[in-house]
Amino acid sequence: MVPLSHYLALGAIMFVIGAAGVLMRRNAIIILMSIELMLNAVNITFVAFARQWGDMAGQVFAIFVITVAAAEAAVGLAILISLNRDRSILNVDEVNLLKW
Amino acid sequence: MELPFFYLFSAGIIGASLLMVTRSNVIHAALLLVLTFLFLSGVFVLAGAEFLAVVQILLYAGGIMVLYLFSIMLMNVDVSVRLRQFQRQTFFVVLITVILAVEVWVVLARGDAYPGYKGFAWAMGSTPGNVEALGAILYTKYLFPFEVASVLLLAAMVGAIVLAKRTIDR
Amino acid sequence: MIELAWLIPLFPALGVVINGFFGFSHTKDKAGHIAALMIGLSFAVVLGIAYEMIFGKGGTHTVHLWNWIQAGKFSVSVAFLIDPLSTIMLLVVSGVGFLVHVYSVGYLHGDPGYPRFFTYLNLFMLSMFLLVLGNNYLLMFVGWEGVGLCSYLLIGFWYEKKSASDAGKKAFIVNRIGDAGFLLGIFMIWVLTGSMTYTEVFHAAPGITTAGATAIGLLLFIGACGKSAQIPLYVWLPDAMEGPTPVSALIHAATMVTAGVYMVARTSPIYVMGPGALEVIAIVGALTALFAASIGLVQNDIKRVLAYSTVSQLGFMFMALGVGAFAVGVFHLMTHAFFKGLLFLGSGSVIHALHHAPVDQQQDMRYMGGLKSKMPITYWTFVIGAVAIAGVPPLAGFWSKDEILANAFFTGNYFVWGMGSVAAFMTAFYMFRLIFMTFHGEMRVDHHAREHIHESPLSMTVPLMILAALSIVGGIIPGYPPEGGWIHRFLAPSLAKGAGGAHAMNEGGRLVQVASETGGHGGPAATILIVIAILIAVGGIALAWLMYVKNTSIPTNIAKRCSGFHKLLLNKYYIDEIYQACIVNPIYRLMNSLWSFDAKVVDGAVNGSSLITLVSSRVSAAFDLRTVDGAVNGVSSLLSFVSQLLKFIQSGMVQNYLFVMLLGIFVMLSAYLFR
Amino acid sequence: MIPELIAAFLKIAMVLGVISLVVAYLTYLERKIIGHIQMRLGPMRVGWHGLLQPIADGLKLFLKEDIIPAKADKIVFVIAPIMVLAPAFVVYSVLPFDKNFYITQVNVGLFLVLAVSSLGVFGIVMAGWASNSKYSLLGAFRSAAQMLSYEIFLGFSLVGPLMLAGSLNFQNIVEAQADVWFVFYQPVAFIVFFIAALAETNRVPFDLPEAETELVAGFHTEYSGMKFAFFFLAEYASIMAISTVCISVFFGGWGGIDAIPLPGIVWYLLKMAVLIFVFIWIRATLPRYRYDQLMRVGWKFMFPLAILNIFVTGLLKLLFI
Repeated sequence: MVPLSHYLALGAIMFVIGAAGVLMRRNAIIILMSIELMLNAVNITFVAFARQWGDMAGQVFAIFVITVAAAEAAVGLAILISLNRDRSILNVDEVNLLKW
Repeated sequence: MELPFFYLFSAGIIGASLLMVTRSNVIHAALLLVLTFLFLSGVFVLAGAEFLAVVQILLYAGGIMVLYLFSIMLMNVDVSVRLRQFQRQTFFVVLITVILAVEVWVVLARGDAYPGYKGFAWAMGSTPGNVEALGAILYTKYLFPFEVASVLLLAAMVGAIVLAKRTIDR
Repeated sequence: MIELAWLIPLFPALGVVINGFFGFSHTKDKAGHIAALMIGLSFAVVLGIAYEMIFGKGGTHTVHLWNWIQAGKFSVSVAFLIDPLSTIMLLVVSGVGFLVHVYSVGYLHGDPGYPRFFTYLNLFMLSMFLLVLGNNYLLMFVGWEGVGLCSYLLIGFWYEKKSASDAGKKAFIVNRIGDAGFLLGIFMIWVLTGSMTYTEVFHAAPGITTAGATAIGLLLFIGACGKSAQIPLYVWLPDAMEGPTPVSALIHAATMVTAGVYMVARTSPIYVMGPGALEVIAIVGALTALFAASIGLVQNDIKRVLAYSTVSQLGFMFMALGVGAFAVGVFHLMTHAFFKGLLFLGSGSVIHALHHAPVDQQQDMRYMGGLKSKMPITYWTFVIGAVAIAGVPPLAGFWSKDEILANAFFTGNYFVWGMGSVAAFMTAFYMFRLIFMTFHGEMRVDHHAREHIHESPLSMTVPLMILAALSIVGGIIPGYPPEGGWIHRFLAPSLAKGAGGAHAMNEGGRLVQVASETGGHGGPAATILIVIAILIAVGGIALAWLMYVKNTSIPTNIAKRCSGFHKLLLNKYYIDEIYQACIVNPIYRLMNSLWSFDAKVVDGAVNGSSLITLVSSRVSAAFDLRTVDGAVNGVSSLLSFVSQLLKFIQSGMVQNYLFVMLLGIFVMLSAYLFR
Repeated sequence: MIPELIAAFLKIAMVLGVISLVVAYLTYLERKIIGHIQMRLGPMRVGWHGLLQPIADGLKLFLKEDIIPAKADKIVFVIAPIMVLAPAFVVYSVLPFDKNFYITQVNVGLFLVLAVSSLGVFGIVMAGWASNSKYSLLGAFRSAAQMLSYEIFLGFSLVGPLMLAGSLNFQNIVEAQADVWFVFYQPVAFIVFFIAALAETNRVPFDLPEAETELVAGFHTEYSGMKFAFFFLAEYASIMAISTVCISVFFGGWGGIDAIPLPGIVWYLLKMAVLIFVFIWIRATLPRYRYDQLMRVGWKFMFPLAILNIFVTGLLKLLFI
């Protein structure tokens, strides 16, 4: 029997790794992937709580999270592709058209 | 039997995701993320969410990550491998995140994050016929969010196509 | 019929969709007819509902459509409230709206933006219906913002004219201030009563403390000030005359600007709990009435006179609300909608006739005169409107205005009564000044345009005549006898007993209460008041006749004699200039300084830090004689360090910002751990 | 605990061994059948009628020099064949061969098969990219696009039979067909499934990713020796896997005709043999699609058809059951 705290700890660690990835990387694609990591970390807690309370709602919301992640990935990658095509940039700190 | 597997999967997740966020080659990072997701679906199985575990593989690994790989291969990533990979704030980020992780661990260890904790409602293997239960609740109580999600996906699809399409000169 | 209330906003919505999407491609010249038809249908539904409400069961009905927002305890639904107050408002809005639509078909014929105009107009009607019908404050706010938007769009309808688009922006920005107040008021209502729905709020209203009710009242009144053009937020309304004249008639005279009055009347159960707010409203209303009327005395632009007159009349309405006579305020709102709509449409008719004159002379009364014979229908209906607004019995204005003044007097607000009476006198004067300058005397119209002057087409004159008829009978039928008329009985269920609640502490309050219970003032004081009111009206008219018909040299003499005061009035007390100097320019300067600060920080703290270091090194040079070098260097390096930190604050990099967010989480979690 | 584990491992080993062997002989079978269809004899030299040919081939591949291109991404290059082979074999863990002959039973068995087989595309994309060669990359792209698209129809076509069976578990699905095979209830679904299966396994007429005339050999152009053998094995393993799914979902799995008392596994193998023969037959007969045709057929014809099938099935189920 895996205690709930293990799941939560796993989720937290994964989330923190994802957050660190978002904050420290320059490469936009890796940032996007780190966001996926964070979303999945949340899914772990959803599923764990679903099991603890015997409520399917957690799993339903995990599915919604996956849906949103799919949408996010599609749009995010499309933006990156057009960015890469027009300005051959992939590093987020070089994208500063709106600065100043 | 459950615990060793959980540790195995957790170690896989943490190791792979740590590697993922530090790779300079984006393709490697993406493949490591796939690995993370595979381990994650193992965790889902342990948590009694079989359907979700399969969805994780089918949609995330088989769908979203392929999209990532595709996009990466369409982009010109060779240059960026040789560039500086990390933000200047990386040191502080790592510091803070490590402290955060420790703090989260402390909170969890104190046990006050889940006051009503009394063990699992579902024992391993006794999960009520996952697919049926999920379907029953998804298409009744959560029908409206479900429909909204479909609209969201449509919007994302249109947006992605418009964004990624080369402008056509008329 | 009442359960069909949802049809009322549906028709304009349909019109918006049709004209909005197919206006320029399909409907084109038919756009006006479609829009007018839609409002006509709405009007028909309203008539049906009103019939049931007036002759049938009456009472309060809620038409629940769907749940709109549901979050925890907070729940708002889209539901329509039909009660006497909203019935009156509906009648006014849809009735005048319908007439204005018909009028616009003729007035805007041939304008390149014809379908756009009717799209906006229908959208406005939709928003206005929502505002009036909504059964909760949030829905009212939706309508409120909707009419604000439409007002902005319609004022700037001829957007290629810079003055028009500027006026639109001005109206929008000034209204933002009021809307912020309104929104805060709504928040306070939610906090204090735990609901947004009128019935629940008013049910909980007696439990609100006086301070709370006063705060709510004042905040809501700020909103009302913005929309209903009261001091100090009235400045947008005169400029709003840049829009097409039907818009002025519909939005800036009859409906939208009265939304504030409606809102205060609607909220009357809360206002009676906070009499302080009512005092403020009464004073502001009276000040506005007097102030705007005095500006109206010398304006030469025909529409601007009417605009200031509107501001002044709105002041009267707030005066009524402020002294606790809510029903009277709503009554004046109704009669005012009739005669002010009539006057605006009449002026539109005049402008329409003069559209061959040079642009800057079309609306200027100094270049009019003698139009009486050329456009008889316009003239006579205009005179009816003017007499009505001046307050000559038995026309509409008299009944409501007299009740306002009487209420002010009998509640002991003699000061308010005095200002109101002076304002009433001025009103009579400037209205007839307008008539004499426009229709009488010798014709001063540009020679070229003279032969083009003609009576307006039927679609414009018919609404004029209908409104004229309403201006004649619209007061006496619901308002006779004074203080005991039908409208008081009809509105009573919707409104709190003002005089009984708010002014119970005033000695005069008892009087009014007694008076209204016996069905009229009856006493000699009331009769004297009526006589005074009539004298004021006739006196104003007579003075205008004296000055602008009998001896036309008087005005110039007076202007010369009191040139300072005249100039002050002509320039509207320089309020716009004062606002410009005291509010707009400082904000510009603040923005500029913020911008330059921004630019410096962002441009890399290299410049900034070097500058600071430079300054600090100069300072340190002065200090150097007395202090050691080390301290000096310390100061400068500290400063450069601070500026380095400042630089990081605005890097434009999302990741930095996110990192700060993470720090926030870190701090919160730490606080939680080590609490 | 321990004996169970050992038993499980034995089972797994057995299934894997048998499948590897069968897969090896599948290549032999293919060459033989195509040979005969084209009026040739096929392999004849090694053993009687060339029966030992696969063994010889295998030995050759094992002993051949293993080349890794200098410009290749070595790690990914090495992992890619494993990534292709692993899903192809993992799938067998839930496939049923007889009433009591399977490795494990999972509630979401069918779904799992789809999910895991969708992972195969990674291996292909990895192989194509890691080879650092134009042909490989193009082949990988084609393959990935094709597999992603046809995976969708594959999944959708299975929804109809699933609605009839009311379960994702293979055992239940097979038992639901005890009386009538679903292929009779769901002919449209079967056709869509079969076409999608051909595309999914990169078989003729959908073998564009490996189109020799255009791309040399597609994603595995740069591979040789053992790694090449892995791709080869994976291809045939997935053919067998998809045939098993097809048999389980449309042809009643191990169930047969009651009049002929044969063990379930024999029925299963018989059906398998027929299906494999059809696969090879098609390869010998049909020409190759063009890329745009492939996509058009998929999205504009098969996809609506599959959805229509689901709709009609649901409607009929609602009306008659």
